[in-house]
Parts: sequence; C-alpha cells; structure tokens
Amino acid sequence: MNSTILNITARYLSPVIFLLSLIVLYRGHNYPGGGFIGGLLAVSACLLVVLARGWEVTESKWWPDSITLLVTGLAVTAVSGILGVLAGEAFLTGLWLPALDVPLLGKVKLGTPLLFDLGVYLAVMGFSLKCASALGQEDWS
Amino acid sequence: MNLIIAVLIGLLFASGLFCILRRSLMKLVVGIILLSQGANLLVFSAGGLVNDKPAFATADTLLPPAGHADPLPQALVLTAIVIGFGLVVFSLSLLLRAHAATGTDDINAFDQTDRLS
Amino acid sequence: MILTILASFLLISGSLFGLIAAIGILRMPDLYCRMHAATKAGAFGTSLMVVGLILIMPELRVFIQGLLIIIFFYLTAPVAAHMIGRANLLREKGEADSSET
Amino acid sequence: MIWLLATILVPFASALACLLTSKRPHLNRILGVSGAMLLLASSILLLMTVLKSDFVIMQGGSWAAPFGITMIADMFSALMVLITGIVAAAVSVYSLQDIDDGLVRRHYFALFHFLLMGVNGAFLTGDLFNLYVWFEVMLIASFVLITLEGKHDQLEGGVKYLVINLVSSILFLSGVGLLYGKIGTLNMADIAARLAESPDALLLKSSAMLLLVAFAIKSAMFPFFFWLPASYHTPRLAIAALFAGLLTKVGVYALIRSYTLFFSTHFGEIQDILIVLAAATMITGVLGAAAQYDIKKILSFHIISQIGYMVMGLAIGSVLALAGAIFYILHHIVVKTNLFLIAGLIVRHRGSSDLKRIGGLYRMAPYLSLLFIVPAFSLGGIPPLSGFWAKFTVIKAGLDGGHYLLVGAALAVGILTLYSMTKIWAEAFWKEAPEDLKETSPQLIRASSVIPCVVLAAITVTLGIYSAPLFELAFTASEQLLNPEAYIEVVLNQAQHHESIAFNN
Amino acid sequence: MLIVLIMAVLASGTALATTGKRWQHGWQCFLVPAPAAVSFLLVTFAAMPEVIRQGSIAYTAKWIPQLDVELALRLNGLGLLLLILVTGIGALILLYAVGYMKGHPQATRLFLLLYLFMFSMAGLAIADHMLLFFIFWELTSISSYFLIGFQHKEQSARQNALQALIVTGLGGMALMAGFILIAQVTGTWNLSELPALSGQIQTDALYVPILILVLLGAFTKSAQFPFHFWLPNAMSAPTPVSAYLHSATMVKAGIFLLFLMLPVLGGTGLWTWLLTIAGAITLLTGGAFGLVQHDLKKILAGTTVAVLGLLTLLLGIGTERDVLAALVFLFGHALYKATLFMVAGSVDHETGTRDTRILGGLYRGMPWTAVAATLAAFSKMGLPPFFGFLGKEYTYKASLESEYQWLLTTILIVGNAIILALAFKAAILPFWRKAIHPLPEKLHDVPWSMRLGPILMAGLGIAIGTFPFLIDPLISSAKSAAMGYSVQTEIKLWHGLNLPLILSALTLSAGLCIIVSREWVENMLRNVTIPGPAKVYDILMDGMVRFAIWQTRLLQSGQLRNYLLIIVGVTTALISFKLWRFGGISDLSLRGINSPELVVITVLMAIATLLAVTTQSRLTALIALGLVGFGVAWIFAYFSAPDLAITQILVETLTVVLFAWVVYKLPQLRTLSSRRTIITDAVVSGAAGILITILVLKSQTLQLGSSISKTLSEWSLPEAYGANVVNVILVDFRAIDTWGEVCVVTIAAIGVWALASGNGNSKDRKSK
Amino acid sequence: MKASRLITRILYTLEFTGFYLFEVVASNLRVARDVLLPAGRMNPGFVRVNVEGMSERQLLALANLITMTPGTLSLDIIDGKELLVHSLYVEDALKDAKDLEETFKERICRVF
Amino acid sequence: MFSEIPQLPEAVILICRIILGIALFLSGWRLFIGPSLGDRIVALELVAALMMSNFILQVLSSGFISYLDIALALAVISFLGTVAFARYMENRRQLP
Ligand code: NA
Ligand code: NA
Repeated sequence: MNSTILNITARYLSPVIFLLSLIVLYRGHNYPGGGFIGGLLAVSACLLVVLARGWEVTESKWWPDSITLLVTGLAVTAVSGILGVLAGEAFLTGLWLPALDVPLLGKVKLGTPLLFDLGVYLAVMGFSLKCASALGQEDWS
Repeated sequence: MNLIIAVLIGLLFASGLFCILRRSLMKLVVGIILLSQGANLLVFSAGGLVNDKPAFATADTLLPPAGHADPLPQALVLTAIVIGFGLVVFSLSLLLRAHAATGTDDINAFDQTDRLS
Repeated sequence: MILTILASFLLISGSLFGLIAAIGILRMPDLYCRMHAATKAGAFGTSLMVVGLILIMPELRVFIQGLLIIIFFYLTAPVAAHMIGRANLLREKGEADSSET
Repeated sequence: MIWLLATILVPFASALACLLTSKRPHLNRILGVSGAMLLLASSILLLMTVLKSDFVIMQGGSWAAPFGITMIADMFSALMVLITGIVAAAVSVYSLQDIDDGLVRRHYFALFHFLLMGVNGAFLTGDLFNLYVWFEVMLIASFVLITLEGKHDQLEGGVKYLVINLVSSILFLSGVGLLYGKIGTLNMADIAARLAESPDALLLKSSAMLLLVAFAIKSAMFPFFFWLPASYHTPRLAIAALFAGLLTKVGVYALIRSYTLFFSTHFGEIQDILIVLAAATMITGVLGAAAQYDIKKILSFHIISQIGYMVMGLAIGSVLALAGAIFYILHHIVVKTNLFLIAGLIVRHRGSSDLKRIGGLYRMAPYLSLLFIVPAFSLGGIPPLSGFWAKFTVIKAGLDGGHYLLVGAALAVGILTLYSMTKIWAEAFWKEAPEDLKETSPQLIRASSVIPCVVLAAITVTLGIYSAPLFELAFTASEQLLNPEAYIEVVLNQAQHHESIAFNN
Repeated sequence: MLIVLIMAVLASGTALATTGKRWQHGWQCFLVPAPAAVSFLLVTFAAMPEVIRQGSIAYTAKWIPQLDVELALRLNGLGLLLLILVTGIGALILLYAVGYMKGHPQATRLFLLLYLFMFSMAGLAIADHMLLFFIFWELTSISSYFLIGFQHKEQSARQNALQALIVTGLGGMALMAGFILIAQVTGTWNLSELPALSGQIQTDALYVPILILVLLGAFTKSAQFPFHFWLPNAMSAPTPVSAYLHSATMVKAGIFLLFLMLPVLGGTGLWTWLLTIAGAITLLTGGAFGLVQHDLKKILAGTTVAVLGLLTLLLGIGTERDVLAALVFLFGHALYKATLFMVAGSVDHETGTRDTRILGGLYRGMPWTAVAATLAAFSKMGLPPFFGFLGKEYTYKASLESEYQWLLTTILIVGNAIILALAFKAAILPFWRKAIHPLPEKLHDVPWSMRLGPILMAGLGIAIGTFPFLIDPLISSAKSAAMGYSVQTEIKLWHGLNLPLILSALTLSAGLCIIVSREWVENMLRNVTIPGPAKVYDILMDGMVRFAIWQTRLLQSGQLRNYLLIIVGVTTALISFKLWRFGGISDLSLRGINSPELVVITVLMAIATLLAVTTQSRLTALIALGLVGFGVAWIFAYFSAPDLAITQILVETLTVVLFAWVVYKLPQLRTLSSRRTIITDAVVSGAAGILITILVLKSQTLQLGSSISKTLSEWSLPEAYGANVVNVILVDFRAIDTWGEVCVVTIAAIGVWALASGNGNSKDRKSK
Repeated sequence: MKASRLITRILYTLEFTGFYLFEVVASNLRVARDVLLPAGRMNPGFVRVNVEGMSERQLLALANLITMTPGTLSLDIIDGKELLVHSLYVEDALKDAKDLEETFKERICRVF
Repeated sequence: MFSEIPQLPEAVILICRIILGIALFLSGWRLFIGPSLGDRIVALELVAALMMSNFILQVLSSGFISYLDIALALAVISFLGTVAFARYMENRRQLP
C-alpha cells in the first residue's frame, strides 16, 4: 500500500537527489565525492522512487536497465584507459583538455579520469539496482 | 586514541570470527560484515590516525596542509569497502538461496558435499 | 564578537536540543510520543547548529550547503515520521486483525 | 606492453560482449570461445616479448613506479599467463557442450572471462594491494560460477568455499594494511628494496605470516584446504576444470612471488614452516584422495597433494627447486584441467563419477582409456610424461638441499598418487559395469568435448618427451625470481626516468 | 646409431601391433613377431660383433641439458646379453602369443603391451644415463601393470596388478632417490663412468643410504624377500605374459641392476651381507612356495623366485667366479623357464586346467609339447649336457671358493634340489605319468605357432649345454662389463670329476628324495606356513586406507566450524609464536584519549557489536550492524577521511535497505551450539581479536622510511589536476584498483541475480 | 493583475514562513518542556482532520506543517479524505481537529 | 579547500561534543532496548541527526567545509533508510 505523502515527496526529491549525485560525481576530483559516492546517491534516488511507488515502476520505459548500466560503466572505464594507450602512454593515463571557462561552473578541466569516474558511477548504479531488484523483487523460494 | 580504536578493531575481529563459527546460517553474514568492518578499520588505522586534516590540496600551496592524513590507506579502504559491499550482498543472496534450497539454517546440516560416507 | 557569542549560543543550544531529543525518545511512554521528540527536536537541534555555523563562517558554500541541509531536513523529517507512524498503525491494525480471527 | 595489457583487456572485453549477448546463447558461445582464443594468442605474444626483453612493464596511468600501479611480466608471470590462455582455450571449447543454454543465459561466459581477467591480473600485477583486488575479482567470479546452477550441493559447498575464502581475503587485506603502515609503499619491487635496507622489523614478520596464511588458504595448503574438497566437485566439470587448473595456482604464485621478491630476507624464518606445511599438504591431500570413491573428489584431493610439491619447491628455495616448482605448476595445470574434463566425459558416458556405480569403460571407450591414462600417469609421475620431470626436479632439489624427510614424504606421496590414479583406472575402466548400467547408453559426446582433452594430453606428452624448452624457460624464471635485483631495478629505474619527466613538466 | 635402429625397429613393432588382430592366420602369424625377430637378428649379427670387439657401442644425443639429462645410450656385454634374451625370447613369445590369443577380442592390446614392454626392457639394456635407465625401469613396471591386469574383469587380476605396481613402484621411487644421490656424490649420471668412481661413493657418508635405496629398487623388481610376494600373484596374467615378464625378462631387470651396481657399490661387507642373506632367504622361500602349489604357473613362479634368490646370492659374494656363475645360470634359466611357461600355457590352452593333481598322460595328445617340456625340465634339473647343468656347476664352483663356503653350499644344494623337484613336478609328471582323469576326447597338440618357440628354446638349451663355447664371447663380454675390467672366459661342460660334480650328484639324489616324499613335504610345509610379507603388504595397504579414511573424516569433517576453527587457531598460533619469539609485545603505543564523543561512539559500537553477536532477532542484528557501520563512518570522518565516511554511510544504509527487503526470508538467528562449543569458540576468537589489537597497536609505533603517499599528495593537484587526493588516487594513481573493484561489483551483481532468478534443479534435488 | 497576484503570493509566502518558523521554535520549546519536566499534562491521542478537496502538494505541506508544529504529528492519510494526526494533548478530538483545520488549511491553500 | 578555522572558544566545541556524546549514548540505548522496530528506527534516525551535528562541529574544528557534504549525504540516505524500514514494517505482517 503506497503512501501519497511519500509519493509526492519522492517525486520532488528524487530528481534533486539525482542532480546532487551528478554534482557529487563532477566535483569528486576536488571535493569529497566521486563516481562511487555519486553512483550510490543516484541509486538512492531510484530506490526512493521504488519505495514510494513499488517495483512496478521499474518496468517503465525510462527506468535504466541495470545490465546496460553495468556494461556501459565498465566500457567507459576501459575506454578512458584505452584513450591513454592510443595517446601512446600507459593504460589509464590521464589525458586532460585545457581548462575551460564555463559560466556558472567556473573553471572546468575535463580529462579521462573524470570519464573513468563516470564509468564507476554507472557501474555502481547498475550493481545496486540489479541487487536491489534481485533482493526486493524475487521471492527466493 | 589509538588504544581505543585498536581495541575496537580487535573486538570486531573477535566478534566476526565468533559469528562465523556459529551454526546458524544468518550468523555467517553477520560475521562477514563485522570482519570486513574490522579489516577496513585496521587498514585505515595502519597508516596512522590524524584528526581534522583531510588530504585535500589547497589552491595556494597546491599541497594538502602539513601533517595531513595519509590518503593512500583511505583509497585502499574505499576500494575495500566497495568490494566488501559486493561480497556481502552476494553472501546474503547465497545464504538466502542455500536456505531456500536446503530448507535448513543449520550449517552443521551442510555436510553432504564433503563428508566421507 | 557578538557573532561569536551568538554562534556559540546556537551551537550549544543546538546540541542541547539534540540531547533533548535523545532524552525524549528514552523517556516518552510510547512510539508516537517518542517520534514527537525525535522528529522535532532532532531536526531543530541540527538546524540551529547549521545556523550557528553559517554565522561564524560567512562563506557562500557554507551558506548554500547549510541551507540545503536545513531544507532537506525539514522536508524529509515529517515524511519519515509519517512513514514510521503509518507503518506502526498498519502493524497494530494487522495485529489486531490477526488476534480477532 | 600492448600484449601485457591485452591479456587483461581481452577477457574483459569478452566478458562485456558476453554480458550484452547473454540472451543469444549461440552468439554468446562464439564470443566466449573466440575471446579465449584471442587471449591465448595474446599470451603467446606476451611470452615472446618477454623472451626478447626479459621484462614487459606497464606503469598504470604512466605514474612512476612506486606511486602508481605497476603491471609487469617477467618470465614466471608470462608463463603463468600463457598457461592460463591454454586452459582458457581448452575449457571454453569444452564448455560448448558441457554448459547448456540455461547457464549461458546466466552469463557463464561473462563470468568465465571475468575469472580469467582476475587470474591474469593477479599474475601480472607488481603491486600488493592490486593483487588483492585481482584476487577478489577472481574469487567473486568463482563464487558465482560455483553456485551458478543453484543446485543443493553447489550451494552447500559454495557456502564453505565463500566463508573460508572471505576469511583469507580479510587476512590478506589486514596483512597488506599492516605492511603498508610499516613501510609506506605497496609496490612489490619497492617493498623489496625498502626491506632490503631494514630487514628485521617485527611487524613485518606478522604481516608476512598473515599473507602466508592468506595465500595458503587460497592455494589450499594444509591445514587450510577444507574449502576445496567441499566445493570443487559440485559445479559442472568445465567449471571445476577451470578452477582446478587455475585458482589454487594463483595462491601458489602469490606465495612464490612474495617469498622470493619482498619477503626474501625473511625466507629463513618461514622456510621451516613451509617445509612442514608442504609435507603435510602432500600427505593429507593424497590420503584424502585414497579415502574417496568418487572421481571428482579424488581429483580434488589430488589438487591439494600436488600443491604440496609446488610449495616444496618454494620451501627448498634453490634455483633448481624453484624451476621445478614452476615446471610443476605448469604441468599440473594442464594435467589437472584435463583430468577434470575427462571426468566430465566419463560422466557423460556413465552418468556418474562414483566409482562404485560405474565401470566397463575400457571396453566401451578405448579412446577415453588412452585419453585418461596420459594425464593420470603424468600426475602419478610416470616417465616420460611431464609429471615425472616435475617430480624429479623437485625431488632432486630436495636431495641436493639435504631435505631427506621431505623427499621421503614426496616419494611416498608419489606412490600413493599412482595408487589413486590406478584406483580410478581399475574401477572405472577395467572393472565390469554394474548390472544396472549395462543397458544405459552413453550420452552423445561432441567433438568439441574431446578435442580439448586430446590437445591437453598432447601437451602433456610433449612436455614429457621434449621438456627442454620449457625447462629452459622455467630456469630462466627461477633465476629471475632468485635474483630479484633486476626486477627491482626495472621497476624502480623506470620510476626515476618517469619522475624526471614528471618534474620537467 | 645401430642401437637407435634397434630401438626404432622395436618401436615400429608397437605400431604394427596395433593392427595385430588381423594377422592371426597362416604365414601372417610371423608378421607380428617380425620386428622383434629383426631386432634380434640386428642385435646378434650386427651389434654383438661390435660389442665384443670394442667392449661397447654408444650413442649420445641432447635431451634436457638443464637437468643434465641426455639420451646417453651404451651397449656393453651385459646389456647385450639382456638384449639378446629380450629380443630373441620376445620374438618367440610373440609368435606363441599370436597362436594363444587367436580369436581373443583384445589380442591387439596384448601385442601392443608386449611390444611396449620389450621396448622398455631393451631400453633398460642400453641406457647409460641413470635417469634414462630409470625411465625404462618405470616403463617396465607400468607395462607389466597392464599385462598383469590383462584379464581386467576379474577382481583378483586387478588387485594383483596393483600389488605389483605398488611394490615395484615403491622400489622405483627408492631407486630414483638412490640414483640422484649417486649423481650428487659422483657428479656424473653415466652408468659407464661409475665403476671408476666407486671409491668415491663407497667412502661417502651417503653410501649406506645409496646402497639401501638402490637395493630396494633391485629387490622389489626382482622379487627378493621380503618383496617376493607380488610375483606369484602376477601369474594372473595370460601365459605368454608370465613367460615373458616373469621368467625371462622383467624380473631380471633387478638382477641386471645388481650386475650394474656390483662394480660401483659392491665389494663392501654391507653389500655382501644384504645380498647373500636376502638371496638365500628368497631361494628357500621361493622353493618352499613352489612345493606347496598345484597350479603349474604358480609352481614355475616359485622356482623363478628361487632362482632370482640364487642369482642375488651369487652377486652378493660378487667375485669373478660368482659373476660368471650368475651369468650362465641367468642365461640358462631364461631359456628353460620361458619354455616351461609356454608349455604350461599350452597345457592350459588344450586341457583347460593347470592343476598338477589332475594332469597326466599328456604326452599322447601333445607329443611336441611334451618333448619341449621334458628337455626344458632336464635343463632346469641341471642334468648334463643341458644348459642348466652348466649353471649349476659354476654355481657350486663359486660357492666353494667363498668365505662361508659350507653354509652357502648347503643352502645352494637345498635350493637346487627343490628346483629339481619342482621341474619334475611341473614338467615331467603332467606328461608322462598315467592319466588320472580321462583326458578330453580330442586332445591334440597346440598349433605350430605355439610349438615353435618351446621347441626352439628347449633345443637351444641342449645345444648350448653341449657346445658351451658358442656363448663364450657373449659371456666374456658380459662378465667384463659386470666386473668393470676386461676378462676372457671359457665355459666348459666337462671339468673332470671334481667336487662340484659330486655336489651335483648330491643335488640330484636330494631332489629325488623330495620327489619321492613330495606329499609329506607338501603337508609339512603347509603346516609351518607363517604369515609372510604378503600379509604385511595387505595390512599396510589396508591400514593406509583406514588411516586415510580416519584422517579425512577428522579433517574434512563437513563442519564449517571445524574448518574455520582450525584456520583461525593455526593462524593465531603462528603469529603469536612469531610475536613472542621476537619479543614483540613490549613496545605498544598507548596514546591518550581526547575526544569524548569518540569514546561514546566506540562504546556504542562495542555494545552494538556484542548485540549483533548475541541477539536472536534478525532485525536487531541488522540495526546493530547498521549502528556499527555508522560508527565506523564516524571514525572515518573524525580521522580526516570524508570520502570514506560518506561512502561508508551510503554503503551501510544501502546494505541495511537491501537486507530489510529480505529479512523475513532470511533464516532465523538461532543458538544451536552447545555451551562448551561456545566457550571454545569464544576463547579462540577472543585470542585472535587480542592478537589483532596488539598488531594494530604495534603498527602505530613502528614506521620505516617515508610513505609514498607524500609524493602522491604533492603530485595530486599539479600533476593530476585534482585537489581530492583520495579521489585522485582512485581514478588516476591507482585507477587499476578501481577498475578491478568495478569488475567485482559487476560480477557480484550477476551472482546475486543468478541466485535470485530461479534455481535450475534445486527443487528436484531437495526431494532427494 | 498578474503582478499583484504574484505580490500577494509572495507576501503570503513570507507570512507563512514566519508563521512556520515561529511554530517550529514554539513546538521545540514545548517538546523540551515535555521531555524535561514530569509528563503530567500530557494526554496523547489521535485526531482526524478533514482534508477533502486539497491538492497533493497542499496535503504534503499540511502534513509537514502539522508535524513540525507543537504537539501534533501527522501519521496517515485515510482514503484521501482524512489526515490522521497524533496529538500529545488531546482534550476534545473534534475540537482539536477543527482548530488544526482553521489554523493551517487556509494558510496552506493560499501559498501552495 | 580549507577555510580559516573560525575564532571560537575551544570550550564551546568541547561542550557541544560532550552534550552530543551524551545524546548519542542515550539514543544508542533506545536503539538497543527497542522494544518495537519503530522505536529503533526512530533512534537510528536520531543517531544520524546527531552525527550530522557532529560533522558541523568538525567543520568548525578543522575549517574543512566539505564535512558538510557528509552531513548532506547522511540526510539523504538516512531518509531513505527510514522509509525502507517503514515499508518493511508494513510488509512484515503480510508475510508468512
Ligand atoms: Na573482503
Ligand atoms: Na585449483
């Protein structure tokens, strides 16, 4: 039986948490955070929705498929490593773009380590969603 | 400070070990969790404990503050926490499945595979 | 100086409200009453401390994050209390049902 | 460097590809097998590179050596990676029949490749904590594989396997932590270099012991082997073969690596313990096998007893002994994998691996008899198969070092090994099939199940008759291990090189 | 190259044998034995002259230089003798086998194994490198294993095969160790170089172990007391196999080894004592065994054992005379014993029994076989002018010159008399006495392929006996090789009326006495039979299996708790021992406490931990664990690890959330253990915990050198563009770790999903 | 027109915020008193508030407000019509419900 | 990254810590004694709030603002935990 209050709260809160997770992901290189923490926050957002609306919500179209998340995440980590190899350096060598000045965000420095962190973010999300649905949805008998 | 943390780590290890020695399936998970908490704390404290000086580089000196905490064990523990997370969730699932399949929660009943008949 | 005193006052009273919440959940007779104490005083205490922090560390980051924490707290704490209370209600009802049958 | 990376990236990429295609089993199988073949190819290329230049090194992230993670292949690593490639190729082909579509859908091939990735990572890393990580990759993949079907006995065995190996991981982690706290570095070469300067620190000894126990559990040494006989006989035989071949050997690899590289200054203190453990491992393992009446269980216990010989090589510690141990590991991986695969064929023929319930294979499947004889007698140390040379080398090293009791144990265990192998032979092949079995017709066996066994058996015979090239490599590896200065210099000098670049920037 | 050619021909025989089933009719009978015959001819007419002229011919090729192993082959006189026997008798036996196995579904396998065995024996004869010798030695054991177990459907055959393998295998292990030690002492692996180095070996401290190890090898292979018991049991093999393996060749391998080692290890008191005593006991035991048997093959096996004992005894004394006697005896024995085994096989083949109590009057149906048997029996009895007579004469000659002449001579007389009686019993009686039972209706002689061999060899026995000079060059060259120096020998049939001749007569009369009173002797021996080494073997094997079962039950008890208790206990003990040994616990760091709420947190965590351990409620455990996790996060935060603290909080909560979903599907938390168990466990885990505490405290006091993280912190911002050093480590400095970690969680996700989504076959297993 | 509505809305919001803050402080002082002093005057019980016709957002705000104000705690919405409230000082359940409705409902509907 | 550590009497922080310590202990106590699940959840929630207060103090004592990040994360996740437990409490009676 779902609670209306929780439902509304989740509707407002989840996007905020999700946004927060992206911020945490991006800021991770300079502040506490990073792919793992960001990923877990994103999962929290998803789980909040699940808690509010039940597992049916995971069947909707926009719900992320956990295997895809996992594979994408892993692939992104590997790609960020292979880019280093393509540049003639060792695997996972950080390659950086020159710093950009972006309005609102200030100085932005983008590089493969951030890409790597993004991979971690996706994979962690995939992992947690997969586990959550396995534990929460299946009947285990 | 170290003494109290050290005792705590010892306690976590002892309790974890005690739990995995129990026959109740569920205690295994409890034990595994306690043990990995203990191990994480152990690695964390092995690098030395520093209060209130996280390893964040400041913009002016480009260095973390003098006497900052050792970031490396922290990174190791972070990896270990994540790995432990995966392992704990998997262990839990395994126990659930084992419980469902065998219909018992007594590990002593799990002796079909390697007892000499 | 005034700011320091004010901040100190806020910090200490924030902590005190935390303590009150703790005493509350220990002393109150039943779950609902305990929830009164925990939900109100817990959120309040922390918020006071955040305000104290903002006062003594006048930085944008502190302000934004502090505000975020307070808003978040005041948004979620009632919902959490509602969920617990509701669950408890349902549970009591369920127990009553099962004892009837 | 590219091949070193390839031996890890290829299984990784294969795993991802298999993950994505699990709903199409046919495609999944093709990807799984071709991934293994690619892995084999890159491991051969890695070995060739190592032959040319002694070491292949990659500093992860291009960070100078003790600061980033060093991946390095010396001869020992390269050989281990090669044998992994061989096992991978053989088992993947064997899996085509042994693993049904249901298991393929449960991501068998993805797990298979993740496991290989972990194994290769463990062989190639030059960083202690990174070794822990690869161990975990390997372990969790093996946990999943062992329980993949969810059968009763798999779950039972899996629980024991899991708990004991988790304890090992915890000990490993604690050991690494304490070691780091003590000497402030994780790079193995750097640890070695730093320890050489201050050899007698007490805490090192305790972390050395923690790591010893952790690796001893992984390599199923006495008295830490219990998880292995409890679980190895439960999964499908393709999976068991993979485990039997590779997993415990990663533990042995870690033991050898740590006690030749960075604990070499403490070797004297640990030698006695290793000798006792090696002898006890051999004996308890072989006696365990003697007590069993199921092919899979017999083979499982033999893994333990053979681990004893490998550790014996390490414990003796001479060039000859280590070369013998390395040769032993390589030979044993081939043989043991093959025996498990053949056990699978026996089960296919007879529907069981219980010696009391089967028989008559000598008449029924002469090709299988021959196929079994080769690895079985090789395991028993019958000349001129590979096992003989392995055993001979280790025993000779033992006699040269004056370890007479240890050698005595090794010889006696050799005979008992033969006893077990002939037990399987006599009961499964020679003995007449029990009445109730006579009518059962064997299941279809596809060529894809036989070819890997034949190839592995051919390797065993070749390694026996023409073992000189491999011994050449094993001796090179052994000398590299016992003279770690070159290794250390390669790792750390590169460091200085990079450091200068770093500061010039 | 010649040697290699001979080996190659034999190897080609192996290949031919795989098609052997087709070649069983008419002239095709010769196809299978042909390679053996060719190699025999090569040996006799190509190799022998060379060996006699040069002393030896050699061939060396590289093999495994890293282990000092090379393909060193060298054929000297001794090897030549063995090679002639192996190939010559082998060819005849193969011919016999073709007839014997006609129509047998597994004939091919037998031919194959016989060739394999022949190849190994030939290799033994020509190996110069000790390890090569050992390889062939083991190969003979293995091929004999398969041959003994040929009738594999019978349990006894399987058991006997195993017994032979275990006994000879043990000897083999000892031999390998002995060889390694010899190589260690002398620095060479080549057998031909050893006689010159014998002084070095015999003065070395390792001499006694070497001697014992080598003798173990030889004794087990040659069925010397107390390892003789496997040989009679090996008679479960088909007759051609028995004939070949257990008379002519394989058991001679041990004697051959003794010949080889005589100039290396021989000549010492220990050598003499060990060999003569073992030989004498074996001689008498073998004879006694033969006397109580009724099975033709068992009787023959008994005499084989006896003869092997006799040869060992001679080699134990080890002078030139003894060597000569041994060589002659060995050669003669090979010929007549192979004949007699084939005869026994033929009798079995035609009558269906080998029981001497039943057999009689066979000369009528099987005249050719009867003649061969009789000739061979005479040779065996040592009657002149048969080959056997020569052997016996030279034996007496040798023993009369030895130190304990009368004791040894008496033993030899008794032994020879028994052998004589056994020859009578096995080869004369079945043919020439009156038929006891009616013979089969159509008793006829065996096909000629089975006749040719016995007759040829029996005829050779009388030929050589009459014209012994025929073998002079061969025996001389063998003797030279055995002594380690060149000698010329002339073998004569007639030495005049001397003491040995009188002793021969004495032997004959003693033998006749035994024949006459054979029933009484049989009964007497049967009554005094004492449990022998065979019993010991059984007890040992049985004990081994029992011990194995006991040990496995004890260690692999199936109880996870026991496993963990052992692991934890041993680990704790090992580390505590190290700490105590090196005076570890004196300098612990015990710094003060300055944070009140950290104390509270720790105390709470401690209580929560204990609660998690003791509670019976799953939920309480879960919440207690959650509190522990929060506490850890608190500690992380307090000690400057914000990333860790956040991660810990998130992970902890998610774990609890995931748990909460299934908490009621989880098994109950029950206390199942007994009080005593609980106390034991508490003590062990408590000790482990205390140890960990001490280790942690120690880790804080000792620090060597500076940590690499200093550099990491320095590089973090300028080089890796990140202020958060921990994150930079995770995604850049040590990104490979993180990569692996991501793989771990991926795999874990697959695992959890696989465990959750159905259970394949677990349901039908459950009903079991 | 629009601007004036916006301004009124802002004013109402400010008023509401002030009210909310005051209630929060008051409620916490009350809690402090209840916790620290003997609980003689307490009379816990349930009160049902009619919330028919309120939008979801308004419902959320109402529940929140009730919880954060002195002595009351919203527990559940029953069939979308009634808000079940736990109160520490119940004198007359109906009257209390009326009070709550009057104090909060209008303010909330004005702002949200 | 690090701000200047504000000029606050050390005693203030110490007092706060002591108070929070006691509060923590008391809520821990409730956590242990329960008796109902709801009580425990409430206690755990309070522990989380007290932890957040502690992180605020830590900002003051270290000048490291990012401790607030932990507090924020804690706020998010503790809400999730509470909701999960509450859902679990509801469901429990439906399960056998
Ligand atoms: Na772990
Ligand atoms: Na293994």
